[in-house]
Amino acid sequence: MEPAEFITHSGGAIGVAWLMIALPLVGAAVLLLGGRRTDRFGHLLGVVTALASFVVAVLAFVQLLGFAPGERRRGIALYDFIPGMATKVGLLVDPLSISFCLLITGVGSLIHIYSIGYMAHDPGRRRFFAYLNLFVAAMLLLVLADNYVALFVGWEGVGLASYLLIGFWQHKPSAATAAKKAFIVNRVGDFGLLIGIFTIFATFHSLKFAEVFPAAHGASQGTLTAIGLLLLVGACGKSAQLPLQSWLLDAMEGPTPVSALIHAATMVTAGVYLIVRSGVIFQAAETAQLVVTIVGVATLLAGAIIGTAKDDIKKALAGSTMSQIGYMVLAAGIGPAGYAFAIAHLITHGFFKADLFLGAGSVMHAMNDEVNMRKYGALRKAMPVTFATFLIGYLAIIGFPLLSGYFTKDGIIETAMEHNAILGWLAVLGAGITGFYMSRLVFMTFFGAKRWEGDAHPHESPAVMTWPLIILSAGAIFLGGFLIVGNRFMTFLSPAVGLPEHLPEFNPVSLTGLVTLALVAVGAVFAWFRYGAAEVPAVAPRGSFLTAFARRDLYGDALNEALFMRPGQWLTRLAVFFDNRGIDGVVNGLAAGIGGSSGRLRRIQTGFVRSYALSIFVGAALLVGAWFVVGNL
Amino acid sequence: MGESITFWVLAVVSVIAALGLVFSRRAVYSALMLGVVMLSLAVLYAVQDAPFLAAVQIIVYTGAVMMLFLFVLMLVGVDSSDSLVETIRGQRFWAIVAGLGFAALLGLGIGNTLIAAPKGLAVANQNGNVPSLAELIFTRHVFAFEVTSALLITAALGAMVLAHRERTEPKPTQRDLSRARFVEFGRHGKNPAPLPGPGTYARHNAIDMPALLPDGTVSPLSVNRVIARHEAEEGTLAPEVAQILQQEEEGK
Amino acid sequence: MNGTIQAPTIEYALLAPMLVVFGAAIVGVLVEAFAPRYLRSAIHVPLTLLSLAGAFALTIWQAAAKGIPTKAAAMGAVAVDGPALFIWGTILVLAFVSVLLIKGEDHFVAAASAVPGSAEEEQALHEGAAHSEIYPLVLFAVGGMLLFPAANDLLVAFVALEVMSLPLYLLCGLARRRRLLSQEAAVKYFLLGAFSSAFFLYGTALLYGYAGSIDLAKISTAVGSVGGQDTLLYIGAAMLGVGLLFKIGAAPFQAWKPDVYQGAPTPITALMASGTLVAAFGALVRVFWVGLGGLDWDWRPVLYGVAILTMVVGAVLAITQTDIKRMLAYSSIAHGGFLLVGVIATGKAAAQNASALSGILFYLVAYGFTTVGAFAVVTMVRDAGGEAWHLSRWAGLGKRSPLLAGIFAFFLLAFAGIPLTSGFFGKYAVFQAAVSGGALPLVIVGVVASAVAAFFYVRVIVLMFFSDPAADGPSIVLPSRGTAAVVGLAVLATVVLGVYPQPVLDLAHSAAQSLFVR
Amino acid sequence: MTTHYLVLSALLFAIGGVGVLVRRNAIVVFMCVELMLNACNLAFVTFARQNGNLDGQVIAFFVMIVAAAEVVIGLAIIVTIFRTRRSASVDDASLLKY
Amino acid sequence: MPWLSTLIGVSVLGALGVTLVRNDKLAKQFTLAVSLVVLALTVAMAVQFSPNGDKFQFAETYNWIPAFGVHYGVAVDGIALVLILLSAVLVPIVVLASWHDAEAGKRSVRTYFSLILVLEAMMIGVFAATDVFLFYVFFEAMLIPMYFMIGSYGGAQRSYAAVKFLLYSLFGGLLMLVAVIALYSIAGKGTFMFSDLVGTIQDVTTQKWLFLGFFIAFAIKAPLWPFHTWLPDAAAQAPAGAAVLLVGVLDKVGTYGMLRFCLELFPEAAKFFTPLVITLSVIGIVYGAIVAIGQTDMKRLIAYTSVSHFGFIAMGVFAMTTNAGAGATLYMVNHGFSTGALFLIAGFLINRRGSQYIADYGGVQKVAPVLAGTFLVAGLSSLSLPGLSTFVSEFMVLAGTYEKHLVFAVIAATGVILAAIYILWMYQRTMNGPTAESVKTLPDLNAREKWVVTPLIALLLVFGFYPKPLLDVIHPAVKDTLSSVSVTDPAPAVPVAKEGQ
Repeated sequence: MEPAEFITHSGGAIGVAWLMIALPLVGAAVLLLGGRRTDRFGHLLGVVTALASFVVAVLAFVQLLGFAPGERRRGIALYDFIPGMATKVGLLVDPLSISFCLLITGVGSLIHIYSIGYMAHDPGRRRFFAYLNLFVAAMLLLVLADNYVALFVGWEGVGLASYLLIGFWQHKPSAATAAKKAFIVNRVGDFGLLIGIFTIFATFHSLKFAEVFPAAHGASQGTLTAIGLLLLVGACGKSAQLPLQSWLLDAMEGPTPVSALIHAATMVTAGVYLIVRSGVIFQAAETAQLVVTIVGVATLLAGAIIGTAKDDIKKALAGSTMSQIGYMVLAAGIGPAGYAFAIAHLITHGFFKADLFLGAGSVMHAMNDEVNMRKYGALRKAMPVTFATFLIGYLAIIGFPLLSGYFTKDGIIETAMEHNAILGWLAVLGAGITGFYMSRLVFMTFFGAKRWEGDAHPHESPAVMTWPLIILSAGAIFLGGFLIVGNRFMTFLSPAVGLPEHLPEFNPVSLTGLVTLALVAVGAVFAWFRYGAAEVPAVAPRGSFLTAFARRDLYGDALNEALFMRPGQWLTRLAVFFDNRGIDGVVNGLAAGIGGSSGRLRRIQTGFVRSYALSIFVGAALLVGAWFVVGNL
Repeated sequence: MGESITFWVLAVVSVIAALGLVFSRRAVYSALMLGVVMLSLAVLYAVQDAPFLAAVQIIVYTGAVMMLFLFVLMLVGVDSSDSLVETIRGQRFWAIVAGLGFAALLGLGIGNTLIAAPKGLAVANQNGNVPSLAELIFTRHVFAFEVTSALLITAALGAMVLAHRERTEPKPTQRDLSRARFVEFGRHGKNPAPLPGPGTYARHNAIDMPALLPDGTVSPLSVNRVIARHEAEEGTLAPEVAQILQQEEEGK
Repeated sequence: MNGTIQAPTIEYALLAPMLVVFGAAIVGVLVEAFAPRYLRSAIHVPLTLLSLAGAFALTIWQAAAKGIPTKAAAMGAVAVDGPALFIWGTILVLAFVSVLLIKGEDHFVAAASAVPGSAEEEQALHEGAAHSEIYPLVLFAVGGMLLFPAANDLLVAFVALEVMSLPLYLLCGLARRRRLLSQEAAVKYFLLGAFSSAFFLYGTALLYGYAGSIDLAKISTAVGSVGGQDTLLYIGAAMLGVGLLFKIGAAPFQAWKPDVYQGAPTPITALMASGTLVAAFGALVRVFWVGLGGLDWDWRPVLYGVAILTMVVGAVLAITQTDIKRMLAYSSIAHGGFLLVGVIATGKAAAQNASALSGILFYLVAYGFTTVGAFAVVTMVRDAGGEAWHLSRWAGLGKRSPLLAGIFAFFLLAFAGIPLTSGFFGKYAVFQAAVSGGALPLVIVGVVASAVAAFFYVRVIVLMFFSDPAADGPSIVLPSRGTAAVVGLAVLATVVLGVYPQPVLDLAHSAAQSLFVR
Repeated sequence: MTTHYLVLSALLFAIGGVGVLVRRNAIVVFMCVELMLNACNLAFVTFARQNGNLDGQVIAFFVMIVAAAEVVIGLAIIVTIFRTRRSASVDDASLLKY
Repeated sequence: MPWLSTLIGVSVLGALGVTLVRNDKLAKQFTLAVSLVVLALTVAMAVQFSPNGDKFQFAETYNWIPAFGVHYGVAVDGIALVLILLSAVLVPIVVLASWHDAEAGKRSVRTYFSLILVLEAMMIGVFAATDVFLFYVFFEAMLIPMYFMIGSYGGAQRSYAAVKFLLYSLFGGLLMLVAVIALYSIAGKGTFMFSDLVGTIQDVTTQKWLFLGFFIAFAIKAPLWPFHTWLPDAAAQAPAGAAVLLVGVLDKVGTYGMLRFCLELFPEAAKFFTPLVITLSVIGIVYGAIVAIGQTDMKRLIAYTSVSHFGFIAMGVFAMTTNAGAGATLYMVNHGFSTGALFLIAGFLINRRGSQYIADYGGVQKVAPVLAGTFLVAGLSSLSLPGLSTFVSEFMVLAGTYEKHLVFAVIAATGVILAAIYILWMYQRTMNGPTAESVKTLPDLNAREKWVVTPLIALLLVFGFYPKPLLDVIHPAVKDTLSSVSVTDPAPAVPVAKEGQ
């Protein structure tokens, strides 16, 4: 089934959908411009605007549900942004975007609330909330935009917010560097996206979804493939897919709520959104789709492998995020059959990964911002609520039956298996590794012996931090089942992305599912023996070649350094040298040459009158001679 | 035919004289050589139906201008002879190259020109050379002629400016001068009498001989320094004079 | 034919401006002879200024009221035509201005006959003696300048050349300070001037031989008709060219210019750089256009080369100069090159010739005023020993005396041809004529030379404004009224010609429209 | 014959020119210039006969006058500088350069 | 009402007035007042401009020098109008920003502010000129006040930089002069009025030569690679305010000239040289960015970023599509604001610490958060972050170029990545990290400085989200220009059903 028509809309909550964006934006503006005067209530304002936005989203959702499924693509026009290129830009409220809106504003609000506690002692808390609000606004613009330009504005806007938040503790050089790196790597992706947008514009002379998608089939295969691949580059950058993954691990320099909100639940999933949103184009370009799935699988494995070797709790979780988004991308590459699973996994992942990150934050909060898991251990008693919620998140992510991840991830694996067996089995393998590294993480943190250092007095976090954990873990438990069983979500989403030819049926005892569960169990058990039951050394053992490989992020940074940074630095030095000595050298050399020739030539003017007479005499002879020559020509 | 002979003789003479002008060490010789050229040219003018110019050439040029040259030469120092060693690098070489080239260019150019037989001045001179010239000068060229006066006035004025010094105090009389001489004698013991004349003998009657004092020695005061220097250069200086000059030199 | 001579007709009214100047010069000489010393200056200055002003008035009157004559005057010896009248007017104003400068300060030697550094000189200085002969000499020179560009035959041209030059030779040697340099300048100028006039004369001789006449018009007719004697014509024209190009200081005959400009008393330099240049260009254009007009296919390539060489030599050599007057001299050489570009811009059409000629005329006016102004400023920047010639002494002048430095900078910008100064329109007029005359490559060379030339003008501005002043920098003399008037007038001319050149362009146009009488 | 006269005149002119270049005594240099002027005069006189009009002779006459005036000025200048420097060598007057 | 003459006249009279004021402080206030009056008048004029009316509006034409066919002719189309607006906006800001700049070296304060106003008059004149000769006059004369501003009030190497700037530009200008003259004589119309000259040169070879004459001058002015090396020196040595006017407005004359004169007067040549120009532009974009990355001096770095940005503008001009042309024009305006902000804030920073070297800073954000924040916003505008107006123009230029010159646009787009590197790396080295000892006591922006920065950032933001007012004015003018070059935008490969049709 094809996606539904776009319908121009006004009125109701959808009519004021722009408020979703505007509210947090105003919040950010007030907080940034207001300066220290807003310090006192800044965090509250941040939370209120996020919540307000959530309320609008819910109302819009309800209103949307009120329409018949075929009429659920509601566009609202705003204004002429760039006359000639992006005329009459507006917002598009459809099942896909509203799902994102709910996730962003919902999880976002929770994380806002959590941050009140987490950042309580930070002098820059107001600024933090401003940035968070800015992020929420940009992210909402990204998903609500009804055209590629506005999408790109949001796209880069979230990049900016991410930059600001990763570098929030800018006095730490590592944070500043990580922020810059994130931005630049994202820019590489954006470069691809930008070219993709240009190709779309050059092909269709329009950038509006409503105009481009219906006409997409008219374009040549080559063009569509090119567009698809270029959009994929953009998606890779934002969603930390291979080969543009390297920034995500460094991005953990930011405060933990940021990691939860941006680098786990929402922003990094923008790539998935882009692919799903542009599904019409991808479906018309099989090559592009194939590449998408390959990238997804490669990343899900890579992320998982990285996750196995990290001792930094946040980096381990970041690896896991990479991996999970790899699943989503894989699903998004499959087509309508995978879209619903991709988005559903995206949503559930938003919950449980946020839960895990915030839990990790809670742990760090308790451990004086220690992130090395080798210095944790036996925290389950010290922080019971955190432990419990973390455990739920853990079970959800490894796909423990009946928890959210179980439904969504298995859906992806099944679909992949149906689509292409190799991809499917690789996805299964990824699930097994997930079982291992997540178990490792939980065991190292909450089980085993205390390996705390110095004056660590772990304690449970305040309610303002634990309540969001509880709510998120609730989502982690129930959401998956709710969405997947009976293809509820797939049907809901269909007006936006279409339906596959035959609807999948949920089969709790499929072969794939069983194998997956078995592998996960093996991984978890193996982890128990290595990290739960056994003594965890305080310093990481050297480990095998594989461990080193994983620890060093699969040599991603080394590769970047060797391929881009070093040659880049060299090129820069060369260019500067060339500019100073080459181009400027020619100019200055010319000037010096004229000056020098002047210095030499003036010696002709010897001061001897006889020399002057000679020059006149010779000149006269030359003049006569020249006249002869010319005259006789 | 007569013209040819005159021409060839005078051409050779004038070219040699011109070369002499350029290459003689002494300025006076150069001046005399220039005189020779001018006189030769005067004759050539006469040969070419320009008797008036020939006369003017002799009177004005050779008579006045050359005299002026000689006069200034005397003023500047007739004894000074140019060293012909060239000090500017390449000057002489290029001068001669350019000179030869120039001469060749002009000579070839003019020599190759097809020149018809001269029209001659018989018609133009039918009223006589001088009246015809006068007519031209006072009609067609009268303005130039008048303007030339400005030139002459300028010349006179210029000479005045550069050479004439207006006296601003009364001219000293004989009396003042002799008074001054004796005051000088009183103060510094400077001889108030005139210097002794040169020695005049039967064998020598020239100013280049020094006077002898009663004891037969040479009087240093009577030695003409300029001449002595010349003779020293030529090696004809009398030994006793040389000795005295030597002593004087050391005495300083 | 019995020895009676028809009295020549001389159009006194037409020649009046020149006659007034010569007359005043002779009166000046008489004053010199008969007036008591203390009165001389008091008589000379007004006499000189009045005569120049009167001559100017007569010129204007001639041009405005009586119309431009179409026939040569004084039995065909002098051509008082449109260009000549325009040039006369220009020279007279410039000379007037220069005289103001001459009288302004004590630029001249107290006693020329005294050996520098001798007791006599001391005494003369002490008594405040001064050579008032300067004024008649200047008038004679100006008379020559008037006659030179109006000369309708080569004899008059030669005589005028000498009338113009001889007083200048003398005046060059009369600087009050640095008398060695001044005398050296005189001797160099004189020897080279005499040398070059020999070339001029020889050229005249050959042209006379070729055409049988020295009338420019007759030479012009002969160029078309006489056959078989082209060599005479070529050599003659070339040698004549040597004499003329020497006077305007075109390369390779430029060598005298820097030395003479540097050594001469600054007001005389100003007169030479403005008046003489104008006169020499007038004569050059007349000789080449009227006399050798039919030969333009031959002389144009030659002058092409000369113009290029002149522009390049002038611009390049100026870069490393450290003496302000010497630098201005080289700049004057370069400007001579730019003007030559205009000379080359002739064409077959009269309109083209007129536009080229008007361009040259305008340029001459513009450059003349600016250069007089610049030299006037040079006279005002003084050290203990006289004018502060060395450029390093000019450092920081902008702070010490912003007004003066600003004015000088303005003149320099005008030399460089920056828009909204007179120099720009001058250059533009000439280049425009050249481009429409088909001399585009020359204009490109000119443009490059201008850029190089801009460098040394700009360098002086850098020195004056951007460098810190020397600790014992030169003092700025409070200008006399004359000097102040000169500077003021020059600024005014440079501004007005730069912002609203139309009236002067109109004048130049109408002067050029009639072209030369033949 | 005309050609002969002209060649002679050219020769004298060139010799005068070379003289100006190689001699250092200012007076001699000046004499060489005079030689050049004389060469010109010869050409004028020759051309006058060639062309059958007296203009050439008139010019030659003027040249003599001009030359006389020039000599006065020139020698005055030379004498002045000689008195200052005690040297008539033109090479000594080379302070102004470059 | 003769709007344009009034603008020029007010500026000139203001400049004269400033020199007459005896008190420095009063002189500054007077200058500010004059520049604000000019701004108000400009805005009043802009409001009356009708985007779809005549091409040139507010036209005034008087004979100036009939002998040369020169007129005093001024008028504006959309392109000129927005650039005049840019100048009028920047001048008061620069005046305010330079409040104490001239005092640092103990040089004449009044002269400095007078020069600014003179410059303003000429900037307005150069954009408004409809007579090619008048344009040239302003084009060259403009150099002089800037020369003095750099040379008298600049940094340690000021005289070198000033001379280099002047000679470079003068040289280009003189080449242009030759072309101007040749244009006049070849056209043979006896007039320099732009409208009369358009279309007169038919011969393609002639067009090419004349094009080169104009183009090199503009390329030096803009500055386009490889004629750019004067800019880093000039901009680094100039006082910040002068640098803003130099890079923000003066250099725009180059790209403006390309758009107005190179394209319309010599359409065939422009088409012929398009590949060359675009190649140079693209090289400039990438090269400028790479060299910027390697700079150690903040102002030089900003100057090199401008080299890169001017590459974008020139590319947009020569891409010859409506979007690229309009984008390039908008870019000129935006770049003025963006680089203006960068230079001014960098200037504030440099004034505080007394060093231009990046290495001398670190961790400024801690002590001067407002300064750092505004610096970041300015920097982000330089890297064309969406939401800031520079994005719109860069997007339009790239998209417009892509339509016709795919490969060039793609290479040029790498500038987007490089921009992120140079800006963020500079920001990191100066503002982030541990606070350097030497900057610990730096004060944050004061009220005056905030007044300088606020309007710039506000404009960047407003036009970042709502560039329509500018584009509405620019579009018809660019379309007109392109139609006189007789090029049309390529048609889309796949036509789409436009909404509402």
